[in-house]
Amino acid sequence: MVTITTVETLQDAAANKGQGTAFLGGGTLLMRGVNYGDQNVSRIVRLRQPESLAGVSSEGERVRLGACATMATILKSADVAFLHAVARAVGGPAIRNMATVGGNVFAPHPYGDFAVALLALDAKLRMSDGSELELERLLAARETETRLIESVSAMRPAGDDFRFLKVTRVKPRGASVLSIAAWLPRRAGRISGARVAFGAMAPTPVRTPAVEAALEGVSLDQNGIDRALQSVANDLNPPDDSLASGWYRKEVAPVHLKRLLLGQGTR
Amino acid sequence: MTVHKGRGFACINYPIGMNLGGDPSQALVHSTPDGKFMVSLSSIDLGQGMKSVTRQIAAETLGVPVSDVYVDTADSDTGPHCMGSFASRGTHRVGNAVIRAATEARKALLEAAAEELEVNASDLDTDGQGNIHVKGAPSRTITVADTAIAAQFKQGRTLSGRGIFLIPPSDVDPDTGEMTPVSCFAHAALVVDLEVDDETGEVTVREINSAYEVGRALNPRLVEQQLIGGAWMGVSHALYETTEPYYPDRSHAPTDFNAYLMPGPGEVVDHNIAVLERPAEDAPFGGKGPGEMCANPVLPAIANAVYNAVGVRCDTLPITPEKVLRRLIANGGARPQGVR
Amino acid sequence: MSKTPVQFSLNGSPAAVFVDDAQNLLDVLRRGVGDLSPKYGCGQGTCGSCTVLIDGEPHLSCLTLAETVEGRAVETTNGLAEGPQLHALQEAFMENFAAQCGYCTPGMLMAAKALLDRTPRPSREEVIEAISGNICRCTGYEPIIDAILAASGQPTRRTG
Amino acid sequence: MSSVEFRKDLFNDERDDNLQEIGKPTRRQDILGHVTGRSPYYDDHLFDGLLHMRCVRSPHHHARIRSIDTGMAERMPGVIRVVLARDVPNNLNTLLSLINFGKDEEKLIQDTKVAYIGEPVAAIIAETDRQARDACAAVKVDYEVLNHVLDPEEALSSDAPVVNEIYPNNTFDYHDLYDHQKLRFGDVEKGFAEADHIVEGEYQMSPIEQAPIETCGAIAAPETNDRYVCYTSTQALFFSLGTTAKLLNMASSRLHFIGGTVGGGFGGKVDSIVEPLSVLGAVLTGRPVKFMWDRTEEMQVGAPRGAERWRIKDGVARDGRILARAFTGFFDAGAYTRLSSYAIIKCSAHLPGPYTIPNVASNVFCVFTNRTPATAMRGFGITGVDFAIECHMDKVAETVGLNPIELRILNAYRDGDMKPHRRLAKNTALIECCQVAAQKSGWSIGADATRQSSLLGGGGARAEIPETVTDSAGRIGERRRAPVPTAPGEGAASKGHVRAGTQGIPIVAAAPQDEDMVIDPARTGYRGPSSTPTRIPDAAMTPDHSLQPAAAAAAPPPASRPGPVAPPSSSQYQQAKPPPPAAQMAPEPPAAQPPAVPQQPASQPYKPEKPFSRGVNRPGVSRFLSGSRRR
Repeated sequence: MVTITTVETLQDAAANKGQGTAFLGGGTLLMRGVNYGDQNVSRIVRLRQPESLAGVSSEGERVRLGACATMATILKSADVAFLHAVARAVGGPAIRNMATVGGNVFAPHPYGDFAVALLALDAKLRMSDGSELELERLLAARETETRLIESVSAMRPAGDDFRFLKVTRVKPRGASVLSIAAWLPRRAGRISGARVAFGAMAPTPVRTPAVEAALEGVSLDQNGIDRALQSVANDLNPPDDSLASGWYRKEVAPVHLKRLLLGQGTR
Repeated sequence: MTVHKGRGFACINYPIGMNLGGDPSQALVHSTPDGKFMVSLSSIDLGQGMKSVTRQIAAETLGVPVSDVYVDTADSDTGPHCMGSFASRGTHRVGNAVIRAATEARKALLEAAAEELEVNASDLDTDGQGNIHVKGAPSRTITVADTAIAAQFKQGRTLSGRGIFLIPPSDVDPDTGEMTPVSCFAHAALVVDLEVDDETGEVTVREINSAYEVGRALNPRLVEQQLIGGAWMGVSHALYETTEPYYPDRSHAPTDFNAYLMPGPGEVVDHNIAVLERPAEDAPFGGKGPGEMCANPVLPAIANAVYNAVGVRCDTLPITPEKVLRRLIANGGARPQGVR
Repeated sequence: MSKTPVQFSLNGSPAAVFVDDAQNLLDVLRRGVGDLSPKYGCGQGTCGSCTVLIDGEPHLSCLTLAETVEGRAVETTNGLAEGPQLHALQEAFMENFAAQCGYCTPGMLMAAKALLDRTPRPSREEVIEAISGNICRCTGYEPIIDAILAASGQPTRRTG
Repeated sequence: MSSVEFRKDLFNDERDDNLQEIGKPTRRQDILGHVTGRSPYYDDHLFDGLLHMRCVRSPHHHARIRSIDTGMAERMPGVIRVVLARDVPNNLNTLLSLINFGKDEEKLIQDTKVAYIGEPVAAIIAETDRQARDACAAVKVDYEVLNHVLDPEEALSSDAPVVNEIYPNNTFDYHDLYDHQKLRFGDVEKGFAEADHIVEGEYQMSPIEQAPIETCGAIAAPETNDRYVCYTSTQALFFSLGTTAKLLNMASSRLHFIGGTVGGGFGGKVDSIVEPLSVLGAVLTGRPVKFMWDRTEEMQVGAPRGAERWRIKDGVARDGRILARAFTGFFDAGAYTRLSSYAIIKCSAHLPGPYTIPNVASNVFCVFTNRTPATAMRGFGITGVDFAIECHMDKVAETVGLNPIELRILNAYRDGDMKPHRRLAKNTALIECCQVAAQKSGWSIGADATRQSSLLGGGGARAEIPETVTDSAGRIGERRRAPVPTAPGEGAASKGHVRAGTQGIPIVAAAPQDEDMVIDPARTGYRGPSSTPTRIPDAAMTPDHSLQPAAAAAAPPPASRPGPVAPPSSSQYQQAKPPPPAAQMAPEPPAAQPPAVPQQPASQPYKPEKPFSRGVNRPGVSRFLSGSRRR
């Protein structure tokens, strides 16, 4: 049996967290579990006014997304146009009206494509206890995280410095075979400080340090990216699932990274 | 990235009706006092259009407009026995039972009209518009409604009919496999055009050109529904679907539609269909059931087209990008087999 | 088990119902209110047959905690027609043979209504995107796409 | 954008196209209900006090049940009743017992041994679905895990674990005699010996889910007249009613089943699991009980289209004629028979596909493995082997260097040809479909292939039943003692012969019981088979590859006995005139000839020695078909 606790603030919600308690974001994952009798959830804590944490705003070179902002919220905000392709890659329209930024960070494999983009954009999380936390650190230990996310701040990339692709079997929308987000700041045509993240290639979205290192100082052409493509396999050890085997994911990851970096698109 | 075009062909036939017979279906038809007809069945409409096609069959047989006929089905207290909706038996078995029931009801209808018009029933015909007239004398006429009223309230007749259709069970010889399976066959042939991405193994079906022989298209739009939707399912079976992606290993079994894959609305394949109609003697108005066979030729045609495109024989379904890619690597790359 | 009162607008009329803990909106609409038009297909948010509009936007009622619709406006297929006057989408689905078993149809209609309410003359791609969360196992989607385009007054294979 | 054209020009002399209602694009009777959301599917019937049923399911492929502890579950909130195997009055069934095919072997609820992941071991009835789920999670089952087998060919090995104790050899028993279904026509070994090429291939289809958007389910409730009503998603109302009556040991007259408006089926709603369980729930609680599969159950517990593995061996002449074809097939039935045994019978009759091949043999096995039982799906028994056959045809075409479409036309069956199950082909149209598909796609075929017709060139020698080599390999249980090859003819201790022309009595439809039910033939729109070939008017043509001699020679050598049907001569086939434009083709008068009915050979009609109903526990008509149970 599941009980519902409705609270006014995120801090109240965090205070209510504990064994068997889950926080209701968009509900797309939690309610599914509830419907199917998930015995790990006996209490749902929800905010009476989740809209209060759904803001999208600019903060200098960064943008701030409320944890309860939905994918649809993102799509309505011109401030974050660079994230529109990412938000549109999540679910169908109904899911996008429900799924939240905060929930996506906790979405299990193979979901969580929005978090892949956030990871590439150097996202920092403001937590319910007021602390700041790098997304990368939370992802590394999200199974045991008890705090809630209040908002996410991510870099606003310049020009076409940000690239995202999601490979699905089903078109136009499906779960990820893999997704790739790349933030490729350039100086005089050379990449400097690239961040490249993959989704559905590990239990959580992950960065690929070897790829990032191999992209340092190169130009975005076939020769320039060659070493990065060869590095993909070193960074990733993807799992098998019903969509694709780890072997396949590993085999095509460089192909899709190449297409992303060279702007060749997906099929 | 190189995208290779491929073209493949396959043709099939499909047996109509439950193999080996022994699968009866019954129908009852009766009129309301105002000359409308109810068809009572226990057959199931699971989307294939059972209610609609039996309605047209009943109207045609009775000689009345389809708008004057309704089909009530699948209440075991009122609908007589039917084996069920499977094995492409619905149109064939149930359709034949409805013809028999409606024929008996028509005979009662014409006899009642004959009494009103003071002629022999054999001299009467229906116009399909709700009227009965003397053959060759269209002015000597009575409406079906007036006939029904007269039958009910003046003559004391029912305008009703019973029908059953059964192919008795056949044996199978254990040593030779001799048997009398089914009664007629539907046919199909099709050409698939597709593209294979030789870096990812992804297959994209671009076009299907097909010929389906369905006996008779009892309702051309229902046939079209089946053929378009069925070919979609064929593409889905060929490239996507399985409950066990690593068969015979049971791991990673999908439990939802995110993991159990089927083509989405963004993958609609242009499908140009020619419908051929070679009526079968024992089928209702010659119509064979098109519902089951329509997916079958798509699977091998896609496999054959993939081979044509990149020289990879994928003899294991579904033809996933992974299987194509593994074989491409084993072959040392794509080996296009030539333009067809 | 406690019961929570929830009031919302259903197809323009006020609805009030007591919901069980953690009951989803689909179950409340069907069993609590008696609006049977949204369908259960998965309870996972992966099929779209339970799609309803909440404040004009498509939502999956099976994944919506019922008490979160307090004070909001819910629309279902049951409210599409105005009296005997069918919605243009309903007419177009009939005309285009866009249903076979009919089970996904209410969800498809609501996804399509959300689109046409915002975008009266959508492109084919926009139609595809709008129904991308709804699964149809019978039709192969093309008749549904055609019907939605037809409902928006645009030519389809048959009309154009 | 798709398109549909109706080729009314083809076979037009066999049809009357001026019917009143048939052939009209009438709207569906159910469409208004569909678009208004008012079509009454089974779950759209509301009941006060509805209870919900859920199952406790095996987490193991194969395990012995040591004990089931339901104590905690029974005390949980909302739980009304725990249902165990002992609550099922007649807890052993096989789906096809309704047509007396196969042995009872599957329990509705298991209590001794589970044989697949998801097999039910208990059911909980509670006030809400969630309460039932919570109680299911609280049932403790002590399992002794057993070795399992998942590959059908491994399951045939002598040391494989026994999946299904009623069939201890892991194979369905065919006719109380063999562990597979045989088909024998001619002598494939002879055909292989005469062939210029041997083409072999192996094909595999994995399990496929029917995936109707409405999951399987039923709601049962007591009626006031001591009966039970059951609203159901079944594809087969009386199948489900009869199965329920049998499992619950209840007169079928006490059951009132209502359905008929179903949210997709595709074969997945025949198995009649939810109906007996929901009715049992209503019997045990006296209240309305719903048992609805969730999507996970639909996908992993609901029976799929089973996996099939096929091996095909063809002997091919260098001109492309297929002289012999042998099949070895394995249907992965999963843990219980459901409909797999029957799919194999249907499939065997379908072989070798729509082609006339003088020597055909097949062995098809219904194998039990520790996976979800398989059942029917759209294309039942045919989809898998058609994939194999048509992939194989392309390999043959490549081997002999023929256009794949021409190869099909060359080998296509035609009116009057004898099929390997020993019945004549009629009303065929494969060739015309090939021609039209080629034409629509712009794939050129030779002039000779364009000239062929399903109406011509069949029969004659092609109507003959050849002398046939048989064997008795693969008797039931043989494989448990020592390995036996699975391919037809291999490993046979002795070969037998069935002489040429041997044929039993074809079964025809039962005559209408009353002449009033016989429709006036003039009103059926059927004009009978034409003697004039239909023509594809403007088929793409390329230089002639000269199929003629090949096709004519494809006929098996004439037997000493004349064929049963007077067919068009083969010279007619070779000398077919160029196609006249269809529009100018004068319609033939309705053919007066009766449909081709094979005459019996002069000798005694052949009766199969071992009838189909052998291997059945209760021979005769099923007691459940009659509507009331006879004791």
